[in-house]
Amino acid sequence: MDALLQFVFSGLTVGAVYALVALGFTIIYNASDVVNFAQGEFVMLGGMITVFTFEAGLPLPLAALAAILLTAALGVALNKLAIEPARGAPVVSLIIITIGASILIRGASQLIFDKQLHRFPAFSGDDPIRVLGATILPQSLWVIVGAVAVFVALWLFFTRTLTGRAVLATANNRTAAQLVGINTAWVMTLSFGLSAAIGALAGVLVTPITLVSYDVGVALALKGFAAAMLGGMGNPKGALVGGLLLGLLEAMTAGYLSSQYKDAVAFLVILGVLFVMPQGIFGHKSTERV
Amino acid sequence: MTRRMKWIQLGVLAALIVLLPLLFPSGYYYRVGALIFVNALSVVGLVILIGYAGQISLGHAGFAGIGAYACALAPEHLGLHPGLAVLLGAGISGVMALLIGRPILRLKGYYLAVATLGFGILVSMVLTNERALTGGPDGMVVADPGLRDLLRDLGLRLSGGELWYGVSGLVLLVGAWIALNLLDSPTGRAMRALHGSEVAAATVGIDVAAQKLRAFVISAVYASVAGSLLALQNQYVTPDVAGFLHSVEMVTMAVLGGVGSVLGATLGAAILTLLPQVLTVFAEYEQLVLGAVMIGVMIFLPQGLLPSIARRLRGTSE
Amino acid sequence: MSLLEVSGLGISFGGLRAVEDVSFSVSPGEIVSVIGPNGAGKTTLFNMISGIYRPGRGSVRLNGQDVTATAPHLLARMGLSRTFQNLQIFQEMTVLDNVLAGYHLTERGPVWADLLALPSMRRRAAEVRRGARDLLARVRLDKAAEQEAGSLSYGALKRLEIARALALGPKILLLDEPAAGCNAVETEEIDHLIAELAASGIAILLVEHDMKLVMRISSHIVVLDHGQKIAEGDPATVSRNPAVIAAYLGTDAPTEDPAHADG
Amino acid sequence: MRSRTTTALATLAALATLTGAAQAEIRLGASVSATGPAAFLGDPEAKTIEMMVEQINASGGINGEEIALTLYDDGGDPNKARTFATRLVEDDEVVAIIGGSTTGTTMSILSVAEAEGIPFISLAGAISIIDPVREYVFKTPHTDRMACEKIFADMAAQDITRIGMISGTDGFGASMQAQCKEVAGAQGIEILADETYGPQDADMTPQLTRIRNTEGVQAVLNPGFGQGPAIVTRNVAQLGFEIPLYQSHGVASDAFIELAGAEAAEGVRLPGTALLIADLLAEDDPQYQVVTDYTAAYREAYGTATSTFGGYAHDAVALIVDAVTRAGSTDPDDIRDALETTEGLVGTTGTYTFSAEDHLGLDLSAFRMLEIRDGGWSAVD
Repeated sequence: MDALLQFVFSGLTVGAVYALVALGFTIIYNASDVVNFAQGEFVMLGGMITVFTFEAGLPLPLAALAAILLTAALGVALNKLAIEPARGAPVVSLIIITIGASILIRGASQLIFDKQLHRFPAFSGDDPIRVLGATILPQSLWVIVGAVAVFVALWLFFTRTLTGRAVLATANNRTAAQLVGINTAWVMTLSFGLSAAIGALAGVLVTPITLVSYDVGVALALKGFAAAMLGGMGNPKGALVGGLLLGLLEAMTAGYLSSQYKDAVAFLVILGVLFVMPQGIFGHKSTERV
Repeated sequence: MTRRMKWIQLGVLAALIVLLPLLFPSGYYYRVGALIFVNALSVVGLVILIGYAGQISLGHAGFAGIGAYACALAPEHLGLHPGLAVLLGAGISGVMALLIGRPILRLKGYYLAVATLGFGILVSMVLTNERALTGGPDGMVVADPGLRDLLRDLGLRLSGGELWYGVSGLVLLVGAWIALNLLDSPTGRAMRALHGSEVAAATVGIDVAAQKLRAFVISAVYASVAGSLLALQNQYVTPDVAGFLHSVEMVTMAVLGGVGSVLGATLGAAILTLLPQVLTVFAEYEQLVLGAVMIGVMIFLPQGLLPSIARRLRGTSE
Repeated sequence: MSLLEVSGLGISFGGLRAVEDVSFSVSPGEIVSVIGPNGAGKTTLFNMISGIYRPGRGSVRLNGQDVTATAPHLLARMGLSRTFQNLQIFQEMTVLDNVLAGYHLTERGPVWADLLALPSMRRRAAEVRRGARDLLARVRLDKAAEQEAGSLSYGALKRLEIARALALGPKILLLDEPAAGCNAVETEEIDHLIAELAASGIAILLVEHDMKLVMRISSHIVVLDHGQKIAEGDPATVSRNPAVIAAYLGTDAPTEDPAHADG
Repeated sequence: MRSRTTTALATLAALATLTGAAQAEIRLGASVSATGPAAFLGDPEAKTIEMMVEQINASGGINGEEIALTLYDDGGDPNKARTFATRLVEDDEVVAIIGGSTTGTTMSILSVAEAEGIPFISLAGAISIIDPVREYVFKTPHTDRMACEKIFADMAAQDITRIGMISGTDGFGASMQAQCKEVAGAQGIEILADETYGPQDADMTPQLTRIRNTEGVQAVLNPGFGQGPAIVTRNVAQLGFEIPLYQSHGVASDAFIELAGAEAAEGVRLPGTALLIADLLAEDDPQYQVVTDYTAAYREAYGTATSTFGGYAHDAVALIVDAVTRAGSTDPDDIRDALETTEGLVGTTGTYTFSAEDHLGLDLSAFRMLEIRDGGWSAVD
């Protein structure tokens, strides 16, 4: 029993990381129909910038804030320099552009920072919390709470604020949104900034657990992408559920079946879900107008 | 796309393959040339899938992995000649593509991307984890197919580099010929039609699912043969050949050069293969440059290098 | 005996009944028009008949055979062809290739013949190429044959779609607003073309907003409003039907006669 | 199209002459994984090779001739490694090659070196590189098998006979996992649990929970490198294991203690080289001089501590310098012959004595059992 609980804790921790990445995917996808494969690099940057500003003497909260703001600015720049000029390009081109951006950011980080692994101290120490024979680190709680908080904030943003609804309207129909006076360029800028900030926040939260180096972004982007697709791309609820589900699935497979094939099981389940629900769990069906 | 255009393209390709060695200062250039041809071969396969039929795959390296490991495993365990192992690998890849393609190809856009990605990762995971069979991440040795000895007995003395330059070039030519045949054929038209509009394609009697599947299977065979050729000339194979990064590299080559064009695909393969060789002095900047090139080409030459250039040369008459 | 028989056809989208209990039939050589205000469900009806939407209720019979919810490419084999209100052109192919794609069922063969460019494939391709050029001449696009389809004008694309639909050699042709966006001369050409096709024995099912065209060429008219059939009959009968007049007046700018309400 | 390709080739050719332009006498080639997933290994290796060549040239070269180094970064990709090996041999015309940070890249370089008759010193761990012996191939790192043997010997000394293993699925971890399983029986060690994790995994508590719940496990062994072992170490602490944790030589660097956290890493044992405990070595230790010189020079040049892997590259360069000096020739075959007769060369990893039957030339004594105490290294034996 305590083993099951331990697996759940592990799954939730890892799943929350995936969910944070997936939420970042969701925002940009909603605003622009672009799946941003550089999302993992935002997470990496959040961790790396915090590490280096922290080591330069900034207090941790300030270092984290600096990392989030800088990454958000980079997100905006990415949109202005690479996404907006390619408006209307086919999916393949957009995939290549964002993968190119991810390679570019990685290459630059490797030069600006270094190729070593880094971490900074956990926010609330490393003493594990015991629950019914299982243990969880305080930092894991930070990550889980962070993921849920970001989800709630996004949900409120999309449903309760005018700007949020403008983003959703843009997602539904760009031309119509423009016609009713929504500044879709501003919506795009906002989305990239927000998404990068969320990615950086994820990086700040998870670095004490997973460590960070210039090349951690790819794996995170892949898992986050998979989680977002599992839940249904474009839906914050899908991102949260998809992320947690993926994390739990991996932990349960590692715990009960085989740690060797835990990633395989995760991808098999994703394939299975997509066969039954081609739009993911919470994705909505779109009918082609002819 | 007339038949004349087909022969012009093939002629250009053949001339390049035959004449370039005249400029080679050392044997190393044969190796680079052979790599370009092998990469171009798998990219030509993607031209059929992405360029003709408009379907994306982020997992085609999985098929390259199947082809590569077929050449490593079949001679050892089945006693098959490495040359025949290429065919076996192609067959397995084709059947595999047929089986997974049917459900996967119902998906569209990013959903198709993630499903193919999953397939590729599954293949590389099996190759990495089944250590007893595949040697795990360290990889395994591939037997020499004995082609060099055979040619020597026939009186043709070639270095390893020259031999594989020739073989890869020849296979690429055949691959390009087939892809160009397809372009101007009923099947090719059906693929391009469904790329343009699936609904309209269906209403003129095109079995959209079946045509997508054809494109998927054909491109899988291309990737598989390319993987086999790579394994045979490297005489060594690791799971990297099936990795996600290799899949991305293949798609990038295709899109960079011009995803609808066979010659463009070859150009894309050449650029991406040459890039790390040209940048060795600035190896630290390689990723930076690669990323910038990918973004730049997609923004400024959205059709890919070759078609965009061709269009510019023809002028704005259209 | 009628070629196409639609009975009790209906479909709902998210609880909204888009089309409800529509029945009619089309015989060879006959031109049947479906008219009605915008949003009446005409295109939805077409999409159900041509297998793009799965009908919620009712049945479609083609040549006496039940083809309800049959995939479009199978319907094509049975001789059903169509055009689209929002153009569905293969933009990046040449004009000729667009029509050749329409010949898919005639020119297709074993895949290896295509891959290896076997003589059998080249023979098949050469045969349909002649037919395709004839068809293009018929819609006056023969000079544009080698152009990329995306570069054509709207009216030309409309004609190209008809040519592509004809390449199939259909027994029944569904035309969704073929004259929309065409000028008077082009409309007249389409008018002649449709009449010609019908005369050659093809059954025509037409959705069109140009009421003059509809009244002139239709042998039978079905009127839809809010997804329901509100009237049916020959042009003269329908144009006098009070329900039809009300439907048009209720939605559109006041027109004295539905026959002049185009658009 | 043709002119473009020609331009590209001309650029290539120009660059090739540029790199070889020094016209020095001893052309040394290297291909290591300075970037990519194995950068952890290749980065200190590349830095070490560059630093040493500079040092040697500054002090007058070998037999009065300067070394011209051509160093390529294969990014851990075996395919690229083979291309660079071909380039080194055919285009740069080097007389010896150092490199192959991973087993995969080593195997790719190896077949080129063998075919062309160029001596090659590998920096990778697998035993298959030198067993069976290949004419032109040598290596400096201990084999993974030796690491396993060292660890198991230490376990046996503490009456530990039943263990759980958790290995990374990267090349390093998987290779060592396999080697350890092979030799365990012979040393009286029983592996009761055998778990793995992916190189980028964030949490290994499920696997460790399985090990903890396996009846009779007396110790945990974690072959791997990169962030995995640091996370495993922290997870072990989190789960409150009361049995000892052994790591591999893959994490033998100061950075590991920092990443795992001194508290969690306390008491972790691993086989390492003299390099890690340079300041603890007695002055009469045979390795004292070479180890302190190298660590000091590296720190001065790059401002960071080196690692065991940098030490492998150091020894490889030292071996070649020694061989060329003794051979008095820059002919690849002469260098090879001289390499094979290396005797008692003291490196950072151990003392090398090659022979026609042994192209590794280290014995188990080259490994020292280290334990992390109070956030630093200390020698157990």
